[in-house]
Amino acid sequence: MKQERDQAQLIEMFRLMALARALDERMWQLNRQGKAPFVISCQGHEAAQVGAAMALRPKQDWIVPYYRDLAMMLAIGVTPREVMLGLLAKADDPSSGGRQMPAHYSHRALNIVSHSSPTGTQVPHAVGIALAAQMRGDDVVTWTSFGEGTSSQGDVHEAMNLAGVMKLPVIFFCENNGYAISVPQRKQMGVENVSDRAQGYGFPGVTVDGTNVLEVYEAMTAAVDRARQGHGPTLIEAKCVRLTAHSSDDNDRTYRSADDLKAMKTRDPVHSYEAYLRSEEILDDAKIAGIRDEIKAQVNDATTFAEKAPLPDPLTVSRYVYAE
Amino acid sequence: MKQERDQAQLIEMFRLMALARALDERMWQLNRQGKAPFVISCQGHEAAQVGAAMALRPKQDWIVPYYRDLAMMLAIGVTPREVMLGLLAKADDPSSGGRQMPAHYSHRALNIVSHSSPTGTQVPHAVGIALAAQMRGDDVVTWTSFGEGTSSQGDVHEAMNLAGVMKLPVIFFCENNGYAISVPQRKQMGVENVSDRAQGYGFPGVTVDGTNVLEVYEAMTAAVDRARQGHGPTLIEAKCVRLTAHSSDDNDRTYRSADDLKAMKTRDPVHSYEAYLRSEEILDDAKIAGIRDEIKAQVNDATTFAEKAPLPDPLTVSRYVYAE
Amino acid sequence: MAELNLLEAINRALDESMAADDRVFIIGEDVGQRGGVFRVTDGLHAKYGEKRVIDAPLAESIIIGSSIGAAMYGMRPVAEIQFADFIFPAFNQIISEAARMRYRSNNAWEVPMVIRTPYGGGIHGALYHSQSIEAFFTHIPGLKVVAPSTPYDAKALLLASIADPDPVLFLEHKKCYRLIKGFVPDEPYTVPIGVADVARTGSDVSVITYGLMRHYAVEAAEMLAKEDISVEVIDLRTLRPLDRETVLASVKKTNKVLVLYEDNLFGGYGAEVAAIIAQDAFEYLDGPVQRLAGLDIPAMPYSAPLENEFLPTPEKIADTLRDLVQY
Amino acid sequence: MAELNLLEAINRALDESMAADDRVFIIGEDVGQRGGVFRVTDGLHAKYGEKRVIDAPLAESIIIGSSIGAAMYGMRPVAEIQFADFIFPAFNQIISEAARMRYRSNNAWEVPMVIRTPYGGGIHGALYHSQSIEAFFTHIPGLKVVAPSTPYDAKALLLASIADPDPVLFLEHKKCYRLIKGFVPDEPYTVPIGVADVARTGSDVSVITYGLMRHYAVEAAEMLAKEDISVEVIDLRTLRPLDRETVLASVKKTNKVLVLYEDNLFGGYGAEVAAIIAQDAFEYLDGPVQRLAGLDIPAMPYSAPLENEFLPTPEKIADTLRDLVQY
Ligand SMILES: Cc1ncc(C[n+]2csc(CCOP(=O)(O)OP(=O)(O)O)c2C)c(N)n1
Ligand SMILES: Cc1ncc(C[n+]2csc(CCOP(=O)(O)OP(=O)(O)O)c2C)c(N)n1
Ligand SMILES: [Mg+2]
Ligand SMILES: [Mg+2]
Repeated sequence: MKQERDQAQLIEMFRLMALARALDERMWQLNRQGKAPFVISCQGHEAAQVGAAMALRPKQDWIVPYYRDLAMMLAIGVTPREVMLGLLAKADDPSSGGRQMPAHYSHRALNIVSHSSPTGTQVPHAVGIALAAQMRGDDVVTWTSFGEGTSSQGDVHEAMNLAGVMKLPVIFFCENNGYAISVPQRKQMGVENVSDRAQGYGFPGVTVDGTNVLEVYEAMTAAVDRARQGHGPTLIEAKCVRLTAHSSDDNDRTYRSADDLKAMKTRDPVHSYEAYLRSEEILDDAKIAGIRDEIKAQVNDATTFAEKAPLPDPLTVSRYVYAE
Repeated sequence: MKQERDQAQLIEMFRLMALARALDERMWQLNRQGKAPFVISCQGHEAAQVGAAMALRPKQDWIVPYYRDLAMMLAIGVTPREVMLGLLAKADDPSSGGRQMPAHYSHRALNIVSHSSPTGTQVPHAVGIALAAQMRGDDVVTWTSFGEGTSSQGDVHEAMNLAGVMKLPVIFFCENNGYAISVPQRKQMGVENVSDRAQGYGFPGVTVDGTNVLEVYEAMTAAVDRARQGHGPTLIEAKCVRLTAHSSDDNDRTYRSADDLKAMKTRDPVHSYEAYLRSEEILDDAKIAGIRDEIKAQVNDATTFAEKAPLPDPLTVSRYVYAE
Repeated sequence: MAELNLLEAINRALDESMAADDRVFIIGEDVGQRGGVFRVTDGLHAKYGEKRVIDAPLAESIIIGSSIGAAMYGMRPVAEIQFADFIFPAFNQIISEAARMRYRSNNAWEVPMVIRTPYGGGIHGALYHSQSIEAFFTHIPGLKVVAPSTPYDAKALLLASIADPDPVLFLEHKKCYRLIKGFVPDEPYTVPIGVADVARTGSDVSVITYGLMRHYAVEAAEMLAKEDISVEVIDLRTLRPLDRETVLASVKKTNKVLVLYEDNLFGGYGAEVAAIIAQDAFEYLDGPVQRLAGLDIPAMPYSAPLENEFLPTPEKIADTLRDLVQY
Repeated sequence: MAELNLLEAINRALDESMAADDRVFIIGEDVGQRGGVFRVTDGLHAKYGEKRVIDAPLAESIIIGSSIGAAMYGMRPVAEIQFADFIFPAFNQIISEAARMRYRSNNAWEVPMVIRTPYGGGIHGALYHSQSIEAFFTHIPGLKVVAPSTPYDAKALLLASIADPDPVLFLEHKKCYRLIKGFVPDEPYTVPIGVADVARTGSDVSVITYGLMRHYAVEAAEMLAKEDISVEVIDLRTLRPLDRETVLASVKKTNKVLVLYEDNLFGGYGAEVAAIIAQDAFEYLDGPVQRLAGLDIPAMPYSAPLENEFLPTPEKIADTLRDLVQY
């Protein structure tokens, strides 16, 4: 990406966001059809993730994500087919061969690190990866993400503290959607901004509008530069919205009012970015229809492909406990 | 304490600091004589602890200490005899009946809570005590202490975060002596002041000279008032010096230069407070000699008493695993 | 007398405890307005308010650590860990602190608290929403561990756990939550901690088990009854303290025993039960102390064909028992 | 060939590994200039510098968590936990992350790291500097657990652990550190992970043990030799994977067995060993599968009269064996 905001780039960002949204919506369809027992969404986080991804170098930088990072995965190079293999827990799912729940992403070839369900455990891993890269003198930036709820975990504190001591090339990316399942932010922390924590570790913390892809991209670019120059970590807090229930196992009507839900929809990052690109005359109806058609085909293809793919062989259940 | 800095109070502070120092020095003697296998010191922390204690109400407020808090214990009402019973692991040791290592203080009647060896675990307990007091509407402030090294533990983060959310009447008191055993502060954190963390939790953080008993007392008084008025926690960081090795098992010559050790001695809080009281003409040679004589008698009495006291009965080893 | 499922019986016990004793409070993730992700605390937030049904930040160590402090102050916290798999961040607080407090203070302090948590597999929860955790905690002197398998036992044992002066880990099998129904008296009744239940009387072989496996064992026993094999099923209900007498009495009667659990086999809780039998009932044994348990893989996978491999099934149990009887 | 104590043998292995492979680094509390509180890493900071011998902040979860990340990147971290008692803040990282990484990623990722930690009692360490922790970790598929008791084994097994592609918990008995000395070859030699050692050959009864208890068992065996009782002592050396063959062969030969460990009896690692014997060697047993272990109290107290009660002693071991032989 030479020229920072060239049109192709701006359109590519839109495509990725729209693709993530479409794929995510398809997952819910499959869930309602009884084909996918579990779905957890990126809806409302697309701008934050795509904005972040655009500042990273796929296959060179390391990605230590969490379960909402579908748009990040696509932006780094995971294909819709691979995503769908994971959703349907098929043998060729690159994340885990169907062993983990959907959205527990991993992709070795893309330096996307396997994460688990216990929240926050990935953040220390990212710090260790950054430490290793620093030791080896490699030009690698490590990016790790987590929700604002997860920022309450001790692991996140310990990780940021060590990163601050050693000035590690790591970016802590907090996707703050205001809820940890049903628990609103005011019950999670005594502050407005998670980014306020950074100064307690000796590195910058910044809060950005996570529904604005360009704002996120800018903050990320600065953080990546900092890391690359050896100046250490940055904490970026992207204020997002969670447009769905926590997961397909949740019913957010029990704790969010209809008004709240409605208000949130006005902050839909895909809609607002589309509107922005139209107003800048970068996209118009025809171009958008073209992109959407292409996306639809991709999503259809991924779905069919994954549905046809084989399930894991039960005889493999005991493999890879240890190196073989 | 009606009149904040009346002379009697100022002298009492001195007496407590000097008593703690004398008792602590006696412990090392006993260690060298082979009578006390383990000693861990408060030397260099006396002003911080006594300044803090003076702002608390013994038996009403709750104390959740750590192993360096000998001076705090004495100020709250633990007797030198009780301390020595603990050092020599005698049956009547109020902390644990000789079950725990020395300096693992506990005194039920004084609301001094039992703590363990794993660092930082006490801090969540303090938060829970403050939560309970808040639920019950009791006029109770909870004070908990820990070293700056321990501030790196996840538990400390989680505790401060919850206290911030619920505006609990708790004071986090960090005794920063610049070392975690051999590890200097610069390898522990990327910041100068642990107190910088507080703003990330939504309550005030203040750093004071922990070798200045009056400065500590003042900060503590403000924090206690805040807590009592329902405004929530305060983090106080008292910059102390550690005048001894970490413990009798340590040899700090392996990691502190002779110059460092010498420089540190110039910040001895007992010496500087004595000098202050002399310069204010509150104490003179005669008065000091009187106090020191009294202290010496107390320390001798405590030593003899504890040496004569019985060891635990081996038959009790299996008692109190559960309620009996 | 009402027919309730396991989840409802637990909800009743919480409600009754809170109504009877204002020192009892609930703390956990999503326990408030949401009523818990399984809805075990449903209605309690509305009834008792957010000061007694506390939505905690997402941080297990402070959920347990603050409960310890509150218990020492005199409260009766009931902490919920949303899934047993997520108890490990609080491991240090539970074993180093809650379980050792009375002993280390020579009886000066106590920690009367309950930790409730859903555990166990078979609900497509994958590696991190299916685990059994009892082996870690039953090894800890100072802790009690309760694992009821029926609504009747669950209600009474939760009331007993909340009343207990020591910390109790209360394990709720999540597959049983809605699957297992039973009559629960309206009038007060008790099931003491530390007493096993003879879930089914038999004479040819004993099965020592608990949790979901109790139900699978009873199913297997019913199959085998048709083949004239008489199986005794012991549901331990409390895992620590273990009711050694009931276990040994059953083995001494049948002379053959299967220890059955769903956790990984190696080093699982059933190893202790088997070891006790092998030492204390040695003379009565007419066959090896047999064990059947979950696979020795890190945890239950998500994909159905893999998931189905993990757990003992009533069929596998029956097969094992058949072999054992013929030994 | 040099006579070294256990601590020196471990120091040698660390030094040789670091010299041979620049991916190996050490991280822990006070491991740097201080050389560790027991001085196990003595000299390495001076030799390899602070980038390869990292003094970490006082926070066990990040020591392990960052080592996991570094291992995934391709490094070979050797993390030190200062006392085994302080490993619990890192419990979640070890069991949920390190041990499950290969399985959950279907072999895409691996975590080749070693966690070294001093454990065990008898050194006036009280409740929190004396614990045995192997029961928790040997229950975890995906983890290997090694517990050598001699300098010879310690050096070779630490080298093997660092070379192993999976996470290894390496347990060092702190009472053995300076107490146990032995010849350690200068030339390369190996002791594979997963192979037990017949520490003493005998025919009347087998003792299955490890760590400090191996030495106590040998002492007891020597006492009993004078009474014409022939004791075989098996030192497991590796606790997971367990060398079942060696254990079962010994039991099948002597027909009597004592499982000996210093951790709390109930739910300890020896329970699994006993359970395996009771199932797989049942037909060969001429007596109960006997266990002798630490008391079931929260941990070893500090005061000498209490501390002395906790551990099995050579005398108690000999008494138990005498009874067993006469059974
Ligand atoms: C250690 C742990 N505790 C509890 C859970 C259950 N849980 C899963 S997601 C979640 C909320 C996460 O909230 P946040 O970090 O804000 O991320 P978001 O889902 O809002 O993006 C909880 C409580 C878990 N997965 N791990
Ligand atoms: C969880 C845990 N890890 C390690 C230790 C070993 N240890 C005891 S004290 C200490 C250093 C504490 O430093 P700090 O918190 O600064 O307190 P100070 O001793 O300086 O007052 C360490 C590492 C421990 N007790 N607990
Ligand atoms: Mg959130
Ligand atoms: Mg310090």
